[in-house]
Amino acid sequence: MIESLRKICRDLLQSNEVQVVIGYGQSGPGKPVHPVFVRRPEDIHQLVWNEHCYTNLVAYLKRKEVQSLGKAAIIVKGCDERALVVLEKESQLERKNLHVIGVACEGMGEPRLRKCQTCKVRLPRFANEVVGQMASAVDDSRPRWNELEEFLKQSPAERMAYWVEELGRCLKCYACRQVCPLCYCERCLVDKNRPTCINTSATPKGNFAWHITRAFHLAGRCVGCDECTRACPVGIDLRLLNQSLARAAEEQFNYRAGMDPQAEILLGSYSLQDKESFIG
Amino acid sequence: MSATPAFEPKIVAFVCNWCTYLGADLAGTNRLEYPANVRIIRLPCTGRIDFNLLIKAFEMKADAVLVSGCHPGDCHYTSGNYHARRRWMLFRELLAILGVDLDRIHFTWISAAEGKKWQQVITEITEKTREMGPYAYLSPARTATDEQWREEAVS
Amino acid sequence: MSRIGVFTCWCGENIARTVDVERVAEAVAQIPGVRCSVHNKYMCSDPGQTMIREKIASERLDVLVVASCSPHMHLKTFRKAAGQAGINPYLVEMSNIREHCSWVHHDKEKATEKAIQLIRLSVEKVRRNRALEPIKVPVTKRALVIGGGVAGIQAALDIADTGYEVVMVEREPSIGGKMAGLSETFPTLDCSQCILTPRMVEVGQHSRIRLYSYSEVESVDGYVGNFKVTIRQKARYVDIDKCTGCGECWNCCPLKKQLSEFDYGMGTRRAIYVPFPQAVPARPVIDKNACTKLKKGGCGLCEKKCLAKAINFKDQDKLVEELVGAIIVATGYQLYRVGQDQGKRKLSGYGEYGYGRYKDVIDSLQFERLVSASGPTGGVIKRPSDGVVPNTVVFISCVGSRDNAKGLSYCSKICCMYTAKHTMLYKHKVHEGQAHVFYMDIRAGGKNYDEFVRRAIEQDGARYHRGRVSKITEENGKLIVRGADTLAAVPLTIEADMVVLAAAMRPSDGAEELAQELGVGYDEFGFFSESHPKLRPVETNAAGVFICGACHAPKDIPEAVAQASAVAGKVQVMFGHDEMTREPEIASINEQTCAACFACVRTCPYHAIEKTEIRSPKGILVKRTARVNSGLCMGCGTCVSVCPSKSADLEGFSEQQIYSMIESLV
Amino acid sequence: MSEVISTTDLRQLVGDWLSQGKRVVGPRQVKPDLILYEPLVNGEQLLLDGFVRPSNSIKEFVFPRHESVYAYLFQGKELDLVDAEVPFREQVLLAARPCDAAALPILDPLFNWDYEDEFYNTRRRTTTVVSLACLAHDDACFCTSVGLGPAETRGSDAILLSTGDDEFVVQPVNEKGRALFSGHTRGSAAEPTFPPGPKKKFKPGHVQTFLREQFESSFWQEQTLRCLGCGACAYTCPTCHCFDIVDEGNATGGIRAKNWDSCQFSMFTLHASGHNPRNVQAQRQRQRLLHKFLVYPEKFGKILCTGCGNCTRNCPVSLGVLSVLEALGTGQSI
Repeated sequence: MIESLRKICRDLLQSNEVQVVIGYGQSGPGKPVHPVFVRRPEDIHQLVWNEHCYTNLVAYLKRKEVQSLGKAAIIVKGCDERALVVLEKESQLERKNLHVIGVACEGMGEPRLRKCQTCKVRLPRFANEVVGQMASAVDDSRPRWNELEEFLKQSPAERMAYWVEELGRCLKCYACRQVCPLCYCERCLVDKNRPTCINTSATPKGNFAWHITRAFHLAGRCVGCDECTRACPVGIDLRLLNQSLARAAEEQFNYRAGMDPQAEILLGSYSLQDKESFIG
Repeated sequence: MSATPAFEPKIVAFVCNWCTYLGADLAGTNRLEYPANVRIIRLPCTGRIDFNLLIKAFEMKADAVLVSGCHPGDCHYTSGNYHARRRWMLFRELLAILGVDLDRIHFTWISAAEGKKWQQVITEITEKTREMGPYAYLSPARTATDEQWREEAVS
Repeated sequence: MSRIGVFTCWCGENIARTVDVERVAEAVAQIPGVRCSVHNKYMCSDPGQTMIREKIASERLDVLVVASCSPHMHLKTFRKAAGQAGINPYLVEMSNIREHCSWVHHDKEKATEKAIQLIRLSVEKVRRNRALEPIKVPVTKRALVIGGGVAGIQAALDIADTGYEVVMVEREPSIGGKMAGLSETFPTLDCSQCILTPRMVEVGQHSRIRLYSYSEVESVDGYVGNFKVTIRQKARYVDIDKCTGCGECWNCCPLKKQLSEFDYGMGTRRAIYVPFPQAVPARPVIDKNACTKLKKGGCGLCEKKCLAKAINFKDQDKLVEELVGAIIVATGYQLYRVGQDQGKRKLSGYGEYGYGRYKDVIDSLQFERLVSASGPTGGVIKRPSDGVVPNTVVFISCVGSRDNAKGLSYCSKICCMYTAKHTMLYKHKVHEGQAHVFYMDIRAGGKNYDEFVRRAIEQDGARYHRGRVSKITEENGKLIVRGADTLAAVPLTIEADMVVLAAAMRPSDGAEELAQELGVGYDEFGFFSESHPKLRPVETNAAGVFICGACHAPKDIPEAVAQASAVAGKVQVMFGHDEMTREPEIASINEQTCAACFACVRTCPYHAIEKTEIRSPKGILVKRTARVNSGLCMGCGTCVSVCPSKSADLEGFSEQQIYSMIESLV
Repeated sequence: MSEVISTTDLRQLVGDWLSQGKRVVGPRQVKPDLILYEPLVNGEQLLLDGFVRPSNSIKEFVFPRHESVYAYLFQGKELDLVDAEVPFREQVLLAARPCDAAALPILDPLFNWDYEDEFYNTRRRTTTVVSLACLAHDDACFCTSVGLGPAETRGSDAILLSTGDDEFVVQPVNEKGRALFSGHTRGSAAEPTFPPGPKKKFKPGHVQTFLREQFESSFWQEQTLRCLGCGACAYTCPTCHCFDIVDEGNATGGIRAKNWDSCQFSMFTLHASGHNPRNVQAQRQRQRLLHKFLVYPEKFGKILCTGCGNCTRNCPVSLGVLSVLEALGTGQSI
């Protein structure tokens, strides 16, 4: 499989169809897998594919350093690809200027990551080509909201206590923002003063305001790649916040971000039938 | 200051200029009495009421927050309230998982003709909040690393 | 740091009764930046305003807060007063300590405390107000009317008679619309053409109306006061300037059997034709799908006969541009095509009525032509299949209307009335005939409307059956109409000679595309949306675009005409000024930080935000950004909420102002 | 002959310190897969083995991520400035890794060269650092390359060395350390296990030469392309110390606070004019190494890096100081 992936990428570089391949590399067996940018056909051996290819490489498309390299081919998993769908809807990329190589994915990590256990998009759907095949059928039946439902069994006060503890650790390093393929603002709201909407201090106020904002700015957009959670150096389970909004989007509006390229963006459209039982 | 006064809740109301603000005006014109705890922040439309404003209100020690605008179909700008409605629906989900007390954040539609409703809503919210007591947003405060959390010297 | 003046009003006893105004003024004087805090019995009175002017001068104030009544009451007053004293009007804010305080609280202590806090909010806000200048938009004093039916004609004539130029675009070869094809009109039974044709002629001859018939709006650019409209003049193959309308051409055309659109297929015309004798312009058009010359290159008889040399077989579509300041949409309606596909909308209900299958099942507009003295039968009611005068006619109302399952949920409003009219017209022409009407409800609200329906029933003997028709079949030259009379609770079968279906009114084909081009909202059926159902019934969300007639909703002639005149009034107000002044409290985008996600573009109710590109002097794309068109923005601020980076902001309710207010709530 | 303390006694001692009102900070299993230096509530929380090092560093206990330096209060039209209270609570940083402890003397001159930072100095004075010699290291560790090692005592007041037998040899480094354990140890013949450190991975001298000579090299762009510009490396680094000054408050007053900042953020060098002298990530990465290995040593005589490897472990894309420096040494791609 890796050979066919490399061949496709080599051909793309050789034909100058693309100037850079954004993929995964590894400095040796057992070493961490990390993003690589292959620009010469002879360097194509740097590409690897295994169950440690965690990074959602779509995050690089927003970086001007990467944009300046020329037209890119990007290797995506099914989950990563959903971010491409959202970005295209939000005018952040033109599909014709990007070559998408999908890779069939059996899941990442040993044991599998949480998102992989309930994944329904193991085969990329809109890629220019898809490498590999699924060894096992997609199991559609697994419930996706178990953790969330379990968490919501706690009382509001217990939940608040949990988050005060969790978000209390936040260092404001913004790794969650930087790795997110959909956080592409040129100037993040947290970096805006006059007025200061979000306190920059790593205090409870500042941290709550930041994480509420981060999560809510992804409402109806987050594709559940969980990169924010993976990147957090102090182990904050941001996945829970993202999931609560994703579930609401799905249950209230029958909307899943990045699944249907035709669907109208959730926030920014409305329906006269939207529920309002909470409004007095 | 003399003896500790009884708890008076601080209620912040974000209202649209064309329906609820005028509804509150009408309550005044009709001399409909209600508790003096509410502070109105007038915005053109519910569409302008961003969730960050609500967070800031809680940070500024609001005990309850009210968001109110035109009924569906009545928006002065035709669709601001529809956008807002969808936003709030999702925002409440996020607040719920964070354990923010949803009894502290209220959403209503109050038209320019509903001075009576304004009176009722404010009275109810004030009474309810008074019963619940002061809102300690983001509490219990973390104690383990107390020193990191030396909060604002001002209270 | 601003020099803030705070002026607290007693409003006689209205405020002072429950708010200790003097204490308020003292407390407010302590707020940083407040240079002057005074009070007056009546701030809005002459002495009050004089006090404001004097203090502005003596204390060198640069921003003001007036604490008195609702800003809806007096903000304009105080802004004007400040303006006269040399302060930008937008540097004035109000604190509502009357409606929101003194009038609704009785506890003087609490009311006074609250008043102080309310003023503090305004002080914090006004500190961050910015001087604004009203936005001036130049106005092109020409109006475009799209659609030449009765509504468009009325609007065009009203505007043109005021002295402004009008451009009218009509899709068909002649103006006149649906009304031109009607026989008589309810509730007076006066002749439709007698009313309308003189108005059509007026349009055709008006020095200030430029008529583009057989033309369509191709595209619209610009914004209120400054639209650039591209009009497609469809190839007519007749030069209407040379043509004298003598009729030689259509009299000589050998292709006689073309179905007439104007008669809804009930009559015929030639391949070169005027749709009806009173057409405006009274100039023919060649049907390129029928004409032998255009199809195969033969014939050409009309060209030879034309002494004016007006026939031009090489004619092509032409695009012309017109600059206008206002656009009036009067594109009208069409009937629900019973049992057939409705174009984009997948509705094909009522196939069981056999419309299109049985020649004698016709719709109401076809019936109008059958009754019309100028119609294909010369006003004699002859059924289409064999030309026999029908003795029994069944009229079915609500065909497609008020039916969620097969048709459209709304009421088409006029069918009850015209069905009653049809029964009367029929009875007046076929004295022995019997009209039956199947109906759901009779809706006859309107001046003399109910009386009219009663007349149909009582004087002209129409039999009304409350119930639906389930099926129509044809047996031995009769139409067997099976239905029910739900009042009598019996099934009902009528052997009819002809059936007339009161099909629902739908927006004209292409209405949605036009709405999108204009940036106007439309409902799920394709009817154009008004800006406000009560207060702005003929305006739309796109500033400078107005609507009248049945493109907005089903309506009858008087209503359409009234609306058209209302539109004309709105346009006259707009054209009464050389420039339009718009409130400057509108949105703006920080183009440096805009990430071009265009959430604002998607949510703006007024389509006032556009996508733009910033390019270097050499033309290299620097970045893409959203940009507010100040001619269109109404200042709702929805864009600010949806902008994740808050690159959008709203003057008058800016992020800085609002946050300062919240932060002063402690 | 050495002085030893058993694990049990050490945990007991933690309890004693806590009951004396001291704050005790040590490695703690915060949640599965997450070990941090955190204030301990009891001695049992102290995590002593089975891991390489916590994900954060001890710097935040002498240089917190957020610290108010003074408050301002509006009193009518007047403005009152209120000095922030200088923290004086005694604390013990227990079982700190030598690479964490060694960062403190590196930071001391920074907080004292032109202005004596009272907050930092007071915390330093009231803090006793007890380090624990490393028994394990991983691919990210490189203390030996910057002149340190697994049993380094620089910055420690005392060091604990495992005997592999549930007890630790206590080696005081100074009087403060000796006082802390006085009376709590017993004599023993047990010999501490001296673990081997990681093998040397680069030579600081080579790095400095490269930094001097290759400022404009395409190397930076090549090697740091994958950096996404977060602050995970800087915020978990024992030596990174940049901070920002912000005002936070409301209409009645507020505080002026010191908050951590990172040179990896694009906002870090953004001018008010809109110009950004470090406009691309490669320049920011270069800056980070330049500061750590050239500028800081030139100014204060010490490399601003203790080889802890946190930057590599915490980087979402596995790009740390080490990977860049290794590439610099070998000329190979990373």
